[in-house]
Amino acid sequence: MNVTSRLTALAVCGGLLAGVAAGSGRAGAADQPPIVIGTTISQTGSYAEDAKYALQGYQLWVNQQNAKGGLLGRKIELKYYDDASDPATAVTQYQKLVQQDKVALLVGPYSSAITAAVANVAEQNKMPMISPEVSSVAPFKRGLKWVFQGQAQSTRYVAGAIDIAKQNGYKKIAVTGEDTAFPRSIAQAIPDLAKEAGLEIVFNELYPHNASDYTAIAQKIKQANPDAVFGISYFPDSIGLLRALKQANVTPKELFFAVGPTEPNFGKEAGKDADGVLSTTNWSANLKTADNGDFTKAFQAMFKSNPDYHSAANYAALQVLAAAINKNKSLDADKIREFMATTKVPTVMGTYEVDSSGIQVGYNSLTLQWQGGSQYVVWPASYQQKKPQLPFPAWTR
Amino acid sequence: MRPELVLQLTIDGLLLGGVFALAALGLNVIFGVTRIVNLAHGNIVVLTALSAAIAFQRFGITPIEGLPVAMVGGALLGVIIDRLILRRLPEDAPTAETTSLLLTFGVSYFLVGLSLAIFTGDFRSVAYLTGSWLVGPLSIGKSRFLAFAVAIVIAAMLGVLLRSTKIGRALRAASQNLDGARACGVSIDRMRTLSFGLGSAIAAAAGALLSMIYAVNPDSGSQFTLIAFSVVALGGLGSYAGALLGSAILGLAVSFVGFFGNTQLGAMMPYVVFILVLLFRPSGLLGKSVA
Amino acid sequence: MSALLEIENLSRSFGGLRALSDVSFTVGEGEIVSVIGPNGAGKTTLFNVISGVMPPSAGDVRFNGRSLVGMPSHAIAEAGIGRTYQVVRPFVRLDVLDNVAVGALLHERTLAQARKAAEKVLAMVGLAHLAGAPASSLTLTQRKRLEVARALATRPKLLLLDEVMAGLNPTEIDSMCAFILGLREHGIAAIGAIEHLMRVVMNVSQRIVVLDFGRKIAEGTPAEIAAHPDVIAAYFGSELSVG
Amino acid sequence: MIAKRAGYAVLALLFVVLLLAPLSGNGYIVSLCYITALFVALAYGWNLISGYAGYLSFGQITFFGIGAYAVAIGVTRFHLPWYLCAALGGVACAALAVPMGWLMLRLRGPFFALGMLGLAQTARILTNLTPISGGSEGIYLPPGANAIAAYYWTLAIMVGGVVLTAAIDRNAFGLRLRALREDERAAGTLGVDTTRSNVQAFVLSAIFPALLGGGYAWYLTYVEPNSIYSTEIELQTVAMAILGGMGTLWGPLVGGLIMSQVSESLSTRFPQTHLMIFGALIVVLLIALPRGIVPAVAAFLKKRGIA
Repeated sequence: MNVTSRLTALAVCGGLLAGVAAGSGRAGAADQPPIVIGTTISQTGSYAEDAKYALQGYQLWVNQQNAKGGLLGRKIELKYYDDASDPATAVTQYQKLVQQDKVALLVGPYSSAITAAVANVAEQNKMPMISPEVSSVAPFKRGLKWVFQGQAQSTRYVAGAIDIAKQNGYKKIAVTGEDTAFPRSIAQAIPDLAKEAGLEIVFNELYPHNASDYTAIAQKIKQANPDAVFGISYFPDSIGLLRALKQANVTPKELFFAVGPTEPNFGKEAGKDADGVLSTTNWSANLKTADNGDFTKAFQAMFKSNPDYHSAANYAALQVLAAAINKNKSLDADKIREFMATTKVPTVMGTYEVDSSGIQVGYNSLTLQWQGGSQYVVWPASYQQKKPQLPFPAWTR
Repeated sequence: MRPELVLQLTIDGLLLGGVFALAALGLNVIFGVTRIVNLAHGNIVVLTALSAAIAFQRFGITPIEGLPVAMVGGALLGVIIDRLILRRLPEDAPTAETTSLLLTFGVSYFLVGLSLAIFTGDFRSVAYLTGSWLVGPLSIGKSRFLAFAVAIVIAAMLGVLLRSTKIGRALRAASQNLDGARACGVSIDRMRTLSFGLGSAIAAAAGALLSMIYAVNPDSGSQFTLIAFSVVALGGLGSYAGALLGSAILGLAVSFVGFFGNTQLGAMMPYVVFILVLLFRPSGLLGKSVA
Repeated sequence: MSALLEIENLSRSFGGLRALSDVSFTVGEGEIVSVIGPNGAGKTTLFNVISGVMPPSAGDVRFNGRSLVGMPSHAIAEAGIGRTYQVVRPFVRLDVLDNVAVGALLHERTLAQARKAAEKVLAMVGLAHLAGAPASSLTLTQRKRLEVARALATRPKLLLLDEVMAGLNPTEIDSMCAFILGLREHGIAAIGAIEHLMRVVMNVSQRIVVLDFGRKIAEGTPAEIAAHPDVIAAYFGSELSVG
Repeated sequence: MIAKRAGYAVLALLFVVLLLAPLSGNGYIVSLCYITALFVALAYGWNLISGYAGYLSFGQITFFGIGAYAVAIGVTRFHLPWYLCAALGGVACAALAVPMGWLMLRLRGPFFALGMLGLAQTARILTNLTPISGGSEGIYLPPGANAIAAYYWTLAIMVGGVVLTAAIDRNAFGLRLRALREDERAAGTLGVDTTRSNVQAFVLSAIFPALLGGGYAWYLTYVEPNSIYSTEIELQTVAMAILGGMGTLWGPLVGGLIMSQVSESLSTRFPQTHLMIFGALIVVLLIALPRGIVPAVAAFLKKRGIA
């Protein structure tokens, strides 16, 4: 390995020089240069898991649109860097996209934290940017003019789980989740929503990012003896929490994990225990939204896997961007901004619509349930694929 | 406070301690002999856990069936790290400690990158032995119990190996007094490589078993390194009974503080205990004082 | 008037092992005292305790009437006790001048002044020509001298010399002896720990303390020690036969 | 002599370029220069405790975090100018570093290194639990053209790092530190107050990340515990200082300049494999030049009789 790593290092140095040389000679081949759209994606670091689906959404749309002849008669190119889940890196890379790569348009990165940091780049350069991966509304409350939310608000993620609890007469709810920006923004919305629905919160405590263990939380929940457990968790802690609850033999009637189980992988990693788990998505293949059927089929064909709501939201962001460009027949930033701020656009996610702060009001959340190894929409009733199966089965199924 | 709750928390804490011990025993072997803090230790744990997850999902091989293969693989990796990388370190006394720490830091980066290239950033785990045995009001996690038992078996086997075999005595000599051991004809080079192989094999065993308890991705490695080092510092260098005791204390601290206080404070315990122990009993609970 | 250094019932044990056991003696101003005894007799432990590298288990060390027990080693150096180590370890990444300047900083405010003072000390020990050399390039003899120079730079009233003669050839030993005798002219007292080399001990010291297994078995002038039956039995016997 | 003069000429040129960079009006150049200056300055701070005093620390990010939160909280809750908050953060960290250093410096070698790492994790969790920090939600600062101000702040601290290190290279305090690094016991016997000197170095080395963290908060306009108490920033800083040459005046500058460019190029050109390459690069360089680039170049020049 040592010799190879020496060689690799040499190769890298050579590669860098070659890259610099090559970069200068590339432009000007076609009479119509492509429209370049810039973004960063967390291919490494703590956001890497979900960010992958987000990138695929962008890639699919660019592919499809190019097959149809691009935009304004020009091909489209997606230029993206790995921000390593680090906001400062993302800021530098967005600056690079704008200043060095001279991209025509920007779209948002993955995660609220990184969007919060790069929003400033879009603002300063007066470039409109739909950010499909920011569900917290906090970044928009400081007066952003050029950035728009392309994801359903986080407060809507729990509406279904609460409604299901209410319908089934489950009174006592335990809330837990990861103490980071996005889960916390959801968790904070629960007490008010629960009160409205006449439910009682019997336990409410968040665990830290990178928690080493969930046993203590599971025991506490067991002692609180809730009817429903709401875990506002990402993928790894959903698995960790699920196992801890099983091992502590906590037996709620309703088990809801906000976003972790939405990922297709959840069934593989959790095995049979996945059955009965509720989760949230902001998109489903059977939504009757614009081009939704085509989107799902094309996605499966291109990536040999099913899209999740990240893919859909990122795809939708580009749908809105395309609508803005086609309407104005130009890449003029002010016109595109104006369009994004004021126009309702049908997308795969639903109807894109933002309020005066740029906060998304058009998209909604759906509640899913794992049943027999697959996920189905169980709420709201209008999109229901299967009826929710409750109560949550005993662990010794 | 109900007695069965205290008992349950104690069981949880001890089983969690077993998990910590698994991560720590291998590090103890390496640190004991080489005085190198192997920052790549946790990455070996994670690399194996990810492999175990793939083996289970693709081929239905359970981590327990795969344990011997994992350990051989881990041993190989450890030997490679020592022979190809750490061995190259010039014996430059004032900076050797720093440089070796930094080298393992580079190796750790490399292994994260390698794992990402092989396994992507996905979190993986093995859905096997996920339930628990219910004994009256108490529940005992199956996979945790297994990890706990294996940790004790490994610690016991290490004890026997170190006390009753020729190689073991040489290893112990090397860990206690390098110059003395060299004078007695023990090949320090060989002992170093052996300790890396052995320690990494144990790390691999830990990874295979932990895959049934946690979902991990390539970035999870540093957590295991830090926890392992806390345990080693707490229990005392080179003391295997100390490592078990240290992990039990840490496990109990996380379990009880997490329950009666706050889970975030519970998660802080490994770091806090680590610093406090080093300040007030620098040689660890069962360690011999280091001059 | 009390002595410069008073050692009173000093003990130090490691685990169960008593390295130093109930040792008492005094050193007067400008006096040169040798502590002799075989390897492991407790000489280095005695120095470590006096210089604050480790605390005693029991007993007291007083310097100018003030107890040193519990003081950190830099405060003891400040009080006026310098020491050398048996295993010489110069600061290898510093040059010779700076090695000595570290000690001189105790009494000089700036680095320039400390370096100037260090140059004088280097001249005293005969290393002036090597001032700019890296300490790692010195020979053993030169390192021994450097070790003494570093300690002298702290301007001690009492110097603890741990085996400064070990490893030197007869000419070098003679010049080191002359050097130590010269310390008296500067009003510096010294305790030398010496394992062998009875000729040196007899010539240089005004008094001799004999340690064996951590205990003081004799104390007196060179003549008294040479005639002491216990010392002859425990120490000189073997020394004489070795030659 | 020629090499030395050439070196100073390059330095002067570099400084002028860095000083004038924002005039380009190119945000990318400002960002790149900011990140570079940030890491170089962090490396200078780290070099004091780890390079000069010899205590390898993996936890300086603790002070970085406190500095960042000083600005975030001061600006949003008390409406103070950010640079004042950043300065106050520096003062607070200096005061905090005295008892903390006194305690932590009793640890040795890898124990100190990992103890500091644990301290940073503890600080992260405590920040999460403290209401005024906004917890995990973080704090949003007013957006705007913050980058240039943050950049000049950082550049000034970086220059301060060079000047301070140069002074330490030439003064009594520096000699004491170097003696301590070589052999703490011998230095003590020679009258060096080991605890005091080490704590002084620890305090100085805490002020740098504290001040820089303040600028970072202003630059990013958003602070949140996980991205502020970043292990990644810490480890990159360490790698840079070591590769440049620990305990040398120019090591942090050279290491920081080279590594921040290499790291940036790698991540944009090899998104899939850059971590692997970065790791391999560290290993190879450490084996080839264990003392770092600056001492190796100095030795090479000396051998050729150029300097």
